[in-house]
Amino acid sequence: MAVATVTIDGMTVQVPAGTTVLDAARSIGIKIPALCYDPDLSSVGACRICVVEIEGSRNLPASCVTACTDGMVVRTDTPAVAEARKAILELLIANHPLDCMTCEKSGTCLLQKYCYEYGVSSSPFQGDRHEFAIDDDNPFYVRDMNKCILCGRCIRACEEIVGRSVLDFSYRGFNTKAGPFMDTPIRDSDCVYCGSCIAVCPVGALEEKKMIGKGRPWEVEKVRTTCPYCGTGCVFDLNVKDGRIIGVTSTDGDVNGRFLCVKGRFGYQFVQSGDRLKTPLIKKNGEFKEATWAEALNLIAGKFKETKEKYGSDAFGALSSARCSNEENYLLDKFTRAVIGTNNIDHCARL
Amino acid sequence: MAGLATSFGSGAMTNPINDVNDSELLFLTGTNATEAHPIIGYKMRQAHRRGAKLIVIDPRRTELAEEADYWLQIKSGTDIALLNGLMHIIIKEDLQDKKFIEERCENYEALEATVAKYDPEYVSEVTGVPVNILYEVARLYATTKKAGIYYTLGITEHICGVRNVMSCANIAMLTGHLGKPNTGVNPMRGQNNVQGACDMGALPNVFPGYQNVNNDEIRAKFEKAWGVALDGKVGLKIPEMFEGANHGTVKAMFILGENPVLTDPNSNHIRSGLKKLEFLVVQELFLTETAEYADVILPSASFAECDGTFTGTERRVQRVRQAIVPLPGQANWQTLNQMMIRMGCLTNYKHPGEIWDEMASLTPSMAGINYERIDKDGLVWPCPTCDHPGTPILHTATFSRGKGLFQGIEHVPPGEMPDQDYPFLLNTGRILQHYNVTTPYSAGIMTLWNEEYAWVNPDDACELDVETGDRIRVSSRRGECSSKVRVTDRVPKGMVWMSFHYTASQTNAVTSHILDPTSGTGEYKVCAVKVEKLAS
Amino acid sequence: MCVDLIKLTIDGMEIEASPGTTVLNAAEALGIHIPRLCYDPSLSSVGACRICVVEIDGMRNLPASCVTTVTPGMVVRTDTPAVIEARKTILELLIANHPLDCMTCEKAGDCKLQEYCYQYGVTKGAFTGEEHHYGLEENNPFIVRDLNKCIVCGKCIRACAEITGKDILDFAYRGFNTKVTPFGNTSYIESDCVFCGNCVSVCPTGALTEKQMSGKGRRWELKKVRTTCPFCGTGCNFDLNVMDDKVVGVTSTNGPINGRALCVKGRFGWDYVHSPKRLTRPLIKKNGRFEEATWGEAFDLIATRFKEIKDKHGPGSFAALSSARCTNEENYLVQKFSRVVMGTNNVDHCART
Amino acid sequence: MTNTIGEIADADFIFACGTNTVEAHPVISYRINQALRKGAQLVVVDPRDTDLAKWANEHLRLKPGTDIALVNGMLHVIIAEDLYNKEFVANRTEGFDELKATVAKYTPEYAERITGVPAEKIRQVARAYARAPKSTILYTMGITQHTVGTHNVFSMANLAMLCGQIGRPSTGVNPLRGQNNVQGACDMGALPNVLTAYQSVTDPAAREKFGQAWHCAIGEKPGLAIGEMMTAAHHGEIRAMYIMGENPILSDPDANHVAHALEQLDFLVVQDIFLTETARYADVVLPAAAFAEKDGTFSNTERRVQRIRKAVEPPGIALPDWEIISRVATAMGYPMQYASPSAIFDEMRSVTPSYAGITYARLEERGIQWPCPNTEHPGTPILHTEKFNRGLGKFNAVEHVDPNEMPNEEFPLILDTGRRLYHYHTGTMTRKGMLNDQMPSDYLEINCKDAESFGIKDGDRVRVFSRRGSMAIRAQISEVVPQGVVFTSFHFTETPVNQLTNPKTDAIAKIPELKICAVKVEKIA
Repeated sequence: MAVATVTIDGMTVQVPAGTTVLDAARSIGIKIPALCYDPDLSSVGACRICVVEIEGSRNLPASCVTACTDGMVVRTDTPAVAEARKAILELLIANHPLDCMTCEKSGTCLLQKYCYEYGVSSSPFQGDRHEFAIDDDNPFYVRDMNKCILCGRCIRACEEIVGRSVLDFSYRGFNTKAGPFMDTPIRDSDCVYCGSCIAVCPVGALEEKKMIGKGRPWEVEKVRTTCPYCGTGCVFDLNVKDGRIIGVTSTDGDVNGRFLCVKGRFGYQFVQSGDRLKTPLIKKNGEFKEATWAEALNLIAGKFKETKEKYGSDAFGALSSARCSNEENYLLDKFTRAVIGTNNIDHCARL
Repeated sequence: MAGLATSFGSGAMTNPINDVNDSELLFLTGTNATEAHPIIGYKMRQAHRRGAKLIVIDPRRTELAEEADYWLQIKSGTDIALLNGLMHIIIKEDLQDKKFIEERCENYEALEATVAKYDPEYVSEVTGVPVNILYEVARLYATTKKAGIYYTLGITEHICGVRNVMSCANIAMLTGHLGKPNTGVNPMRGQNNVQGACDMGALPNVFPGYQNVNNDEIRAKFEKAWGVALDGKVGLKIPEMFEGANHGTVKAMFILGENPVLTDPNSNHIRSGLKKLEFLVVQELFLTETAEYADVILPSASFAECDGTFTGTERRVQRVRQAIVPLPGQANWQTLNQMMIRMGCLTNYKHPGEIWDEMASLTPSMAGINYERIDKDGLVWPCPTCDHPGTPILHTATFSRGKGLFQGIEHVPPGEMPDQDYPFLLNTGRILQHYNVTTPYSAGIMTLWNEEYAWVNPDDACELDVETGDRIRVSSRRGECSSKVRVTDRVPKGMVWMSFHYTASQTNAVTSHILDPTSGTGEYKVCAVKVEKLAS
Repeated sequence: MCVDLIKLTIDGMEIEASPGTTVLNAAEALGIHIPRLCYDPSLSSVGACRICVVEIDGMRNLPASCVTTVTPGMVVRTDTPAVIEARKTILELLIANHPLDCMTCEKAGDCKLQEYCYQYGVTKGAFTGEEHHYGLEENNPFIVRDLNKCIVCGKCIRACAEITGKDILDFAYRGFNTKVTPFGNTSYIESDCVFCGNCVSVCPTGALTEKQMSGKGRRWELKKVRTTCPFCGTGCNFDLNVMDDKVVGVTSTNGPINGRALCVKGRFGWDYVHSPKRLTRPLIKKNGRFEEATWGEAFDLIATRFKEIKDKHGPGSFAALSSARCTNEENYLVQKFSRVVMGTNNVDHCART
Repeated sequence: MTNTIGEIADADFIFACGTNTVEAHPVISYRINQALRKGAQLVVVDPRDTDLAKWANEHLRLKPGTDIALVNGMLHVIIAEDLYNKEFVANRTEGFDELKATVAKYTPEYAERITGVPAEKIRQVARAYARAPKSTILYTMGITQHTVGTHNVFSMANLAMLCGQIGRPSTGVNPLRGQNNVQGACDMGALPNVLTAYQSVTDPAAREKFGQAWHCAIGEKPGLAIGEMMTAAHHGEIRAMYIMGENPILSDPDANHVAHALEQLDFLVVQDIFLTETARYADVVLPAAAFAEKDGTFSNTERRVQRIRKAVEPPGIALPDWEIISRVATAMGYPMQYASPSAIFDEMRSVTPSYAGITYARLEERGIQWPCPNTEHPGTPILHTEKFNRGLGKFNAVEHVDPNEMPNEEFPLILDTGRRLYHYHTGTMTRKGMLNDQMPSDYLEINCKDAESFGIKDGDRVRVFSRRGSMAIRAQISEVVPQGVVFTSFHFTETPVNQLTNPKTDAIAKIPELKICAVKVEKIA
């Protein structure tokens, strides 16, 4: 493979030809801000906050779409670069609601992060402000296009990851808007609510509806776990606050990366359903009565022993569960074979 | 430490720090708590504001002295006379706790006989404290129920340091102010883990938990655990080590995280000793004055880079946690472990918790402490078993040695007093913003406090023709140093006061060579110096 | 001692509390969290901010729960529409004259005003009026003071008086111009301030922040590692704040000895850890000059020389100085090394200084 | 799965049979999308015009139950046109000659007559599959839930081996498992014939090893599979059952039969997170912790073992399943005292060679794919790279057989069943919140021509009858299903489609033919 040797901030690195300057810089630990860039999506060079200085180049090129060439000399931290980034941020927040105090994204917002890093707290630019209505007429999403910075990541995720192409830009200039075809609300589109657009949105424009008002990102404990639905094995973070699950957010799963389907991302509510079984139940005269563990276990042990003594071990059958953990399946396997003494164990592997 | 150990059988603070909060009387001697132990100082100040009486004994007008109900500005080095005088009054007025003395103590007669000589008039003359004040303070201390004594190095860094401590113990036993909440005799240790270093047996005479090296049974226990024969002879204390180094009997040294060139008295003697060593290894955070003498320097990890424990002055063992990767690439316990392995001692600790557990298994007073139990709030030893809650207050039922031992203690004048050639008395100590070594490497702190200011009384300043900011040379029979001057009436006439935090002003080149004969502590608080103005 | 407990009802739950308990503390015992800005459990209560108001049967107004003590049979509600409306109004008034720069404010993530505005859904705009334009005070190495963000809760004043006992701070001027400042309206550096930072640790907003931490990372990005102070022997606990494997500051935790109080060394003296003068590699002296070496080289030399000296001059020719600044485990190893490997009790440390 | 999910994105040719990946495995469909965007060809084999079929370059809309004929037709073309991988066939396989003989008669034209797929299309697809550098086969229940399910799977394997499209990245034969831990439940030996990791109960050495580890004697006779258990219960041979986290009343075919079997039991214990339809038949119901309330591991469809972690407390006095089983066993005089799930895992891996190298510590950051024989082993993303588990790969020549129950005059339609995007399994987890708001009820997909002939309009309530039962449901006129086929899911207790389905199973795998049974549809007045 062809290799390019480039010097970035005085450090020399060899990368395969075609590697972008941004990836090369990140590979040696140099942080370059990026808003429209996403490692899982195609690069479009739209936001230009990733600009760098390259010797012999007249402008400040966007590092996410500039390929390394042999002998290239790059500087990522010159005054000109910092000035350009500040100017971009100032332009972005000129038309951005400064409501971090209550914004759900506060804490995980890239716009906020870069404004902090570059010390941009207000904008010298004043002009028109959007006053788009908020789209929340569906169970899953809230879209606040006043916060959208038009990076287009949601559009690319919907197309390049999910393959749905529900979203695109509509209108032109100041009126440009990212959204479903014909600028309809989400609920009237072909959206399947996988939330991949939310996972990639760098600002507070797309939010999980049920998580609103439930807690700030920094107060939330993230518990990495594996999805309880189909056998794909997607990994995500359960967001827990005060002992309750308030939502699911993306982490970096082996199988799924940051992407999930509607069930994985929004199907956690059963855990906290009021219908959950909370105590053992024993049927007496055809009706279930709440019981203690001791009562239930004594009854079970007695009846199972009785069955085994009276009819033999093979009069017992156990159904294990494809939804329980490995450890639990192993134990029921051991229970059936070692405690009862039969191989009558199965589960719905065939469904 | 040795003093309290003799009197009570244990040398640590008898009561917890938070006992300060609801004390009725705080008896502070030789401690500048708001600067040296700020958090304890805050608590003392708040207790005073809530109505506790505050008695401060100090030649200097410290912050707490300023607020105190009684500030006894004694002449340096006259603590024993003062305490004997107070006890004289207490006995004379029959205010002693007879029941406590009877049931809990022994050798009372010796005390009675000794203090009989210290009548208030004599004591007033020796100490400079007015007679009526002596009476008021003696009565107040004896009759207040929740009265605790607090002291620091102002008591111990004297030729009679151990005897000073025993005197404090005497007066507490005399009045029964021991073994109960908000009472006791409470030495506040100057360094974060000086308590722990002692507890761990980094002392020449004891194994961890103050188990004597010359006790055959104890030695046998450690020999079995460590798998080697151990020396039953008590080792050398620091001054003796440097004595040995100077005389060529000590040839090699290992120094972990100490800077005796700056901190130990009479440092020219230390320097010459270090120079004479055949081989010196220093493990340190920085290239200190002491490290300069090393043949090998091992880099040390800071507290933010190590897991382990510190034991605070109230005997509380608390966790230290690794926050960042060690800058030298490994934690100190790993370095020490590797050094041991190289020398043939095949230890293999995987975590400091294992080191602690080994130590605890050999040390009855710590046997009940483990990392899991101290995860949140720490535990106060003695803690003999895993279900023992720890012991915030010592000597509640009996003293560690059984009965409390009264001792007749006579006043001893300091080893060196001002004379014609060296007319000033030099006193030394700490300032709020600095600590033994690390703070001079703190950029923030050095922005505001980056040089020594010797405190000089306005009258003396007038005679010396110096103003605040002028430079002076302070010299003694042993050495000299220079410093800027701060003119302040916080020090009495005839006294110069300096800290020891700055390389540029090496106060300890000047301090006394005289040691307490029992503990080996240097007499940092008193020596004779002369002061000369330097051209600016 | 037998004290008659007082029975009362809060949000439909019954509780018994000892006389003198405030409604706020009684509610807390039931697990009901009432918002508070000027209240602090380690300071006296003044009832200044009034965000802790509740409804109590038979009382005409909404009393501040932090200064209202329980009475027998009291019926308290902490979540009625009137209470919520009152709290919202207080927040709206507060933020009417508060810079909305959470995007860059150092306190974001640890700010009570932000927390309650989020909780009660309060955004700017209900009230508009004059805004303060105080200059930023940052002429000392430790504390940044931005009085534009001060909500005049007075906690810093009380911390300085009631914890540290220095009484540096007080209110000055009146009405809209009220400000918290050292005597004579000077800056911290010109006052008698000892920079313990206890005012910073109680400040509910971004008015007082740690200068060392500014620009070093958002509060929510910092890893907090609870540890014990490496300075004097008091044994204060605090949290080291770590970002990208660098200590960036110290914040208060609830230590068994010190609570949240610290002194200037504990709170601001940690930065020696990252001093460029730190030793990071072993050094071996060759011809009077130190040269960098590997651990292996250093250990080999040490082992050889110590053995040589021990063999030639006996164990008594070795001595070790351990350290009162190192951990217990390290001290244990040093004395074990001296006794086991070198065979001598010549081990000591400066316990006496 | 022989290969990993991530590899799908790099395939050149994807042959997707009987899988509605976009709805049933949405995240895997993202990988297919990525492959398509890189230029891969997708061929979908499905009677229904699913969302995945809409993405396909070719949609082979075969008649239900004719997969073997289709694949045999492809094999015929590949052999006839000399497109097969001769080196692979010679070195890595056996039984080629039998295969060749069997498929000889399956000319594309012959296959067209059975499947309804044009002969020319069969030729094109066969060529493309064989010629592509990296071809992968994906399938789901559309292949397995047939009386010829095992033979269907053999056909997939035959195709892959013939073309050497296995043992390399982005190739292979990849069944997408339907439930989160169905792989793990099998791996753990929750099957009547095998112990953990498929160690057979008929193998004396395995029985000996487990007997020692568990202090018991392991029976050498394989036990009963679910369907057989239900029949045995029906006949009074099985008297007591212990059901953990399954809801056979809704998920198993011929639900009335299952219900009757459960009623016959002397004693039934059901352990679940909700009072399911099955739990209602229990004598004792035990409340279990949900996945968010316990620690443990799941093994996904690509054999990757991953951690689940406790995030919140279980409600009431509910307990994790592992703790309940331990208590039941202990109450029965067999002490099970595990400090944590990791202790169970450690015991399990000590008797399970393919899991031996996996530990909780290693799983902390990333999952590991078994086989993983020791703690230094990185896990095995691709199976059969050097040789097959059995040594040489065996061609199993199979013939087309009609489904067990074909439509006739009385029951003129084929009922096909499957899953919906917004729901999962019997709905115990998905019918409790937002997902149910999104799709609160199911409908019967019916082709417009059939609707017309039965006088049904879109949205009409209809009753569907089979020989075993009936149910009422709303009809939706849909181009998704071809003429002669109706479709619905088994997620909804209100429309319990398994009361209609055929319990007849595949002789080897014991999988019921859930994809095909004969029904009639009547409009409800």
